[in-house]
Amino acid sequence: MDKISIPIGPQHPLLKEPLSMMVDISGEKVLGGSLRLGYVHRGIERLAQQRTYVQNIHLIERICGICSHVHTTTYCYAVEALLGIEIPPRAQYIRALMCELERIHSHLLWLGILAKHIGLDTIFMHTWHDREMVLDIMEEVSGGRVSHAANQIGGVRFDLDAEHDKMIRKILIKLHSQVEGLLDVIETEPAAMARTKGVAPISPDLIKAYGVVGPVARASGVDVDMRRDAPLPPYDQLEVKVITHKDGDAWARTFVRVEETRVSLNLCETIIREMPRGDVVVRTPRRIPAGEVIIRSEAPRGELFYYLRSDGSDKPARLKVRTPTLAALSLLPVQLSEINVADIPVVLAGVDLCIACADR
Amino acid sequence: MIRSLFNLLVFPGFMFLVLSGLIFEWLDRKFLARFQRRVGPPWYQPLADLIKLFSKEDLLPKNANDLLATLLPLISLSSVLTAGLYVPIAGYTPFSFEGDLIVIIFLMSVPTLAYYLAGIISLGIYSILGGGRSLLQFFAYEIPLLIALSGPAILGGSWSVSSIMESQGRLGPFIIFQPLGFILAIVGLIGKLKRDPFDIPKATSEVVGGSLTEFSGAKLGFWNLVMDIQAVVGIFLLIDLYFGWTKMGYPILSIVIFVIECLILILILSGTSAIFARLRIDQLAGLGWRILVPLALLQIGFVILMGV
Amino acid sequence: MYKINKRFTLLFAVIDAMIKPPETVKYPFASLELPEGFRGAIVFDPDKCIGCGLCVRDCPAEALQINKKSREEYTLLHYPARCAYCGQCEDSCRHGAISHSNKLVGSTTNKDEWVIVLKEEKGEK
Amino acid sequence: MTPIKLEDLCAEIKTKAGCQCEIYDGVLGDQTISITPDQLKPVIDVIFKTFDYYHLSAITVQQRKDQPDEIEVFYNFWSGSGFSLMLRLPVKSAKLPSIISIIPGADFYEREAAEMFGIEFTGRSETPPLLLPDEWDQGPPFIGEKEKNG
Repeated sequence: MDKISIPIGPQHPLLKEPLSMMVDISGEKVLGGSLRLGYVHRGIERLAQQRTYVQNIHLIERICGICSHVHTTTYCYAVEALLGIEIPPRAQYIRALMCELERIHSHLLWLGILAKHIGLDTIFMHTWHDREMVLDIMEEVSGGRVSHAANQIGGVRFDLDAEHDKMIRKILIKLHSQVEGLLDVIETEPAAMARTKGVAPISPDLIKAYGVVGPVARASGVDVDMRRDAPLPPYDQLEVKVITHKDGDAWARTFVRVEETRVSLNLCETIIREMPRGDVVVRTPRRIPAGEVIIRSEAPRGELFYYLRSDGSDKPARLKVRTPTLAALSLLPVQLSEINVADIPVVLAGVDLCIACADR
Repeated sequence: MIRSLFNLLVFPGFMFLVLSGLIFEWLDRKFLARFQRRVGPPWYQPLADLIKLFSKEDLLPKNANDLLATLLPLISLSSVLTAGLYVPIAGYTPFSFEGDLIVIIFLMSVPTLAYYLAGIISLGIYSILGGGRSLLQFFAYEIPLLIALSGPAILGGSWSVSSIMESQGRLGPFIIFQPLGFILAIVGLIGKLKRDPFDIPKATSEVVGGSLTEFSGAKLGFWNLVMDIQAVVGIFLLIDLYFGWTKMGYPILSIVIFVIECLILILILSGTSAIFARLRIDQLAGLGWRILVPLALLQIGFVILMGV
Repeated sequence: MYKINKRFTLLFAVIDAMIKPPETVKYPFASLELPEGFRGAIVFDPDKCIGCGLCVRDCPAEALQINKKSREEYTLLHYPARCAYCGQCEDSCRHGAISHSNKLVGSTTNKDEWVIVLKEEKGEK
Repeated sequence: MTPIKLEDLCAEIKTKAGCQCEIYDGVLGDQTISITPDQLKPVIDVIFKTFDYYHLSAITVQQRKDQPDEIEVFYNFWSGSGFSLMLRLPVKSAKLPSIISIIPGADFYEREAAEMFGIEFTGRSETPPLLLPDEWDQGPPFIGEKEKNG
């Protein structure tokens, strides 16, 4: 068979967001692929320099539709580090709770999409139904299903009363049994195993060379998790269990993400239990003193890197955001070079692409 | 003359088959939805889809052969309808002759070939890939299906479906003698209908729409109709070959039992599509040759021994 | 999800889904009830507003606009289409003049509904 | 992986790469060493050999308002704790050696820095734009107006 190149173009059932890929195949074997980003590039770093710190929270939140809260949390911690203030512990715990809830619904969303790509629509419907429960908590608590606008500089914008606590605990218990079920399906479902076991394995030194972070790295045995290595305030008091797997194939990535959902569920329960009393926000000035800061946090897809410099005015002088998907994307063309056509969806889903994050 | 015209156009013919095709699609989507905790579409949804498709604009790629593109769905529709004529429905068979089982099987395979040709002539990358895959898959499920279907023929001693049904009246339903053959026939039917474990030719995530990516409007409407009627005819065939004893007693009871059997089979079909993930083409070929064919041969050997 | 045997979890999940009523609703006919904490359409109380413009300055989407002729004479305009419903104006306003209801904002085609005049202050001459 | 101490990193670089570097402590939450552009490759070779696990988090580039004719480039690394290399380049002719041969993962970051700040990375076969459209012709968006046409 001669060499054909399939365009997995900006519009394709495989891609939820526009990313242009040219994959050249011969017969069923994939030879390689090239990548083109920039379809959702909004120049957020440039925009951030023309808006005040307060307005930037809502701009930063729109970098990514799925992990918006972790962006605003990292940004607010960066600004608070420049201000040299410490937010009240209750606000730290509420931020951590929202981060963990966001990790759960991001992983559930990803699992549904992977199941849909290998033909298991039932699992897609069931996981997205469970995800609705998490989104209901967030909508009830913060007022927005996806863009929660939960953070402000100096703390959080809402407080959890007893009735919220009860509702969250009830849903978490129900979620626990669902996640158990999902894990069993992935470990035992013969067809799902057949489609993901041993597909596109990544070796640990390939991970290190390409600087891949997050569940993809942990699935190949590289033990890095910013919640434990560079813990932001509440995580130093919380014990985070890092899940790693050694053979790094599509199934290992699935295993790591589902186990992480369970760890996040336990974390949510401990956070709710140990939530300290006290107010949720500290008043902060509008002008931020001059200085530079680097903050790293653990987004659902890996290490999120923020560099913020202020020149004393109420607008940031420079804001650099490096999202985890950008690191994982450089490995994609390499991954594509030794699989066959039917595995492209599994590999693409394995990277858990968030193109809006990568393009900024 | 009028009676055979009535048979041709209304009862086991065009109207009845189209109607039962639509009902099948609705039931299938409803069961699948209920498996996935969804409400599912209203009863008129398949009809609405059909009408919408027929009113839509009918586009084709520039240098695609328009005549062939229109003929292919019509040829497969007519072949599936004629297959439907010969399949006894609740024991009532207006046209039946020695060897109509072979005619039905042949007419049921014509759409698969037409599907491949549709992929080739629409010249799109995805449709050529989809067409190629449908041929690859064709051999994996067709041979076990043929061997499984010939089981009841051997046991019944004839190639005419109605006489097989009569012999089942004497000996009892054939499913008792060859349950394995029934399972293989179900798997073969799923493969023929390109349903979930075997929907590699039209896997949206890999080849977008398969051969039908470039089709739209009335042609696509015909293709969907072909898929539905093929399913209905397949189900009727399996019921007649394996649960054939409905030919006895008063007609009302046999019709009710026939409908129940249909429901059970539809439930099985949508159940398997809810539970199984799509296989890769090499895994499917492996499954076909390493597991399905030996099993079918084993079943046939057993049937021949028992028949003699 | 039943978990009798690890191997057939998906089969039991499907049976379990069959028994329980479906979770989805027939949306256009069944109503969608929003939690009361939901940030929806803007609710404005003209008496509390003193025209300080804090909300206009902090709005990330420039959905609020104030034309100030003098200390007492100003008009406050709101563009529902631009608004991102983030609730920043509610926080920045020190007099609680502006807040969010939990009603969804419908889309509109006639032009004069694109701009809502929240407050027209002529000032006593 | 134990967080590295800045002093012994500097010592390593001095002995192995033979170039001196002074510590720049402006950045909170990160240890920064400022080096000159031509020392970049040898220093990264040293880093590559001394640490078992590290990864290049990002290449942060900025143009300070108070020094408009200079571009500041940070190579931010992570190995148990954060540390970065800082370089200063003239705006007009910003040239940097490319490090894809050592760290293939830096390819996307270099392409982004090249298209956003106009830095030219030597030693690369081609530097296609990463985020900006192919027909973008108004020059690097982050560089101030007067530098671009001045």
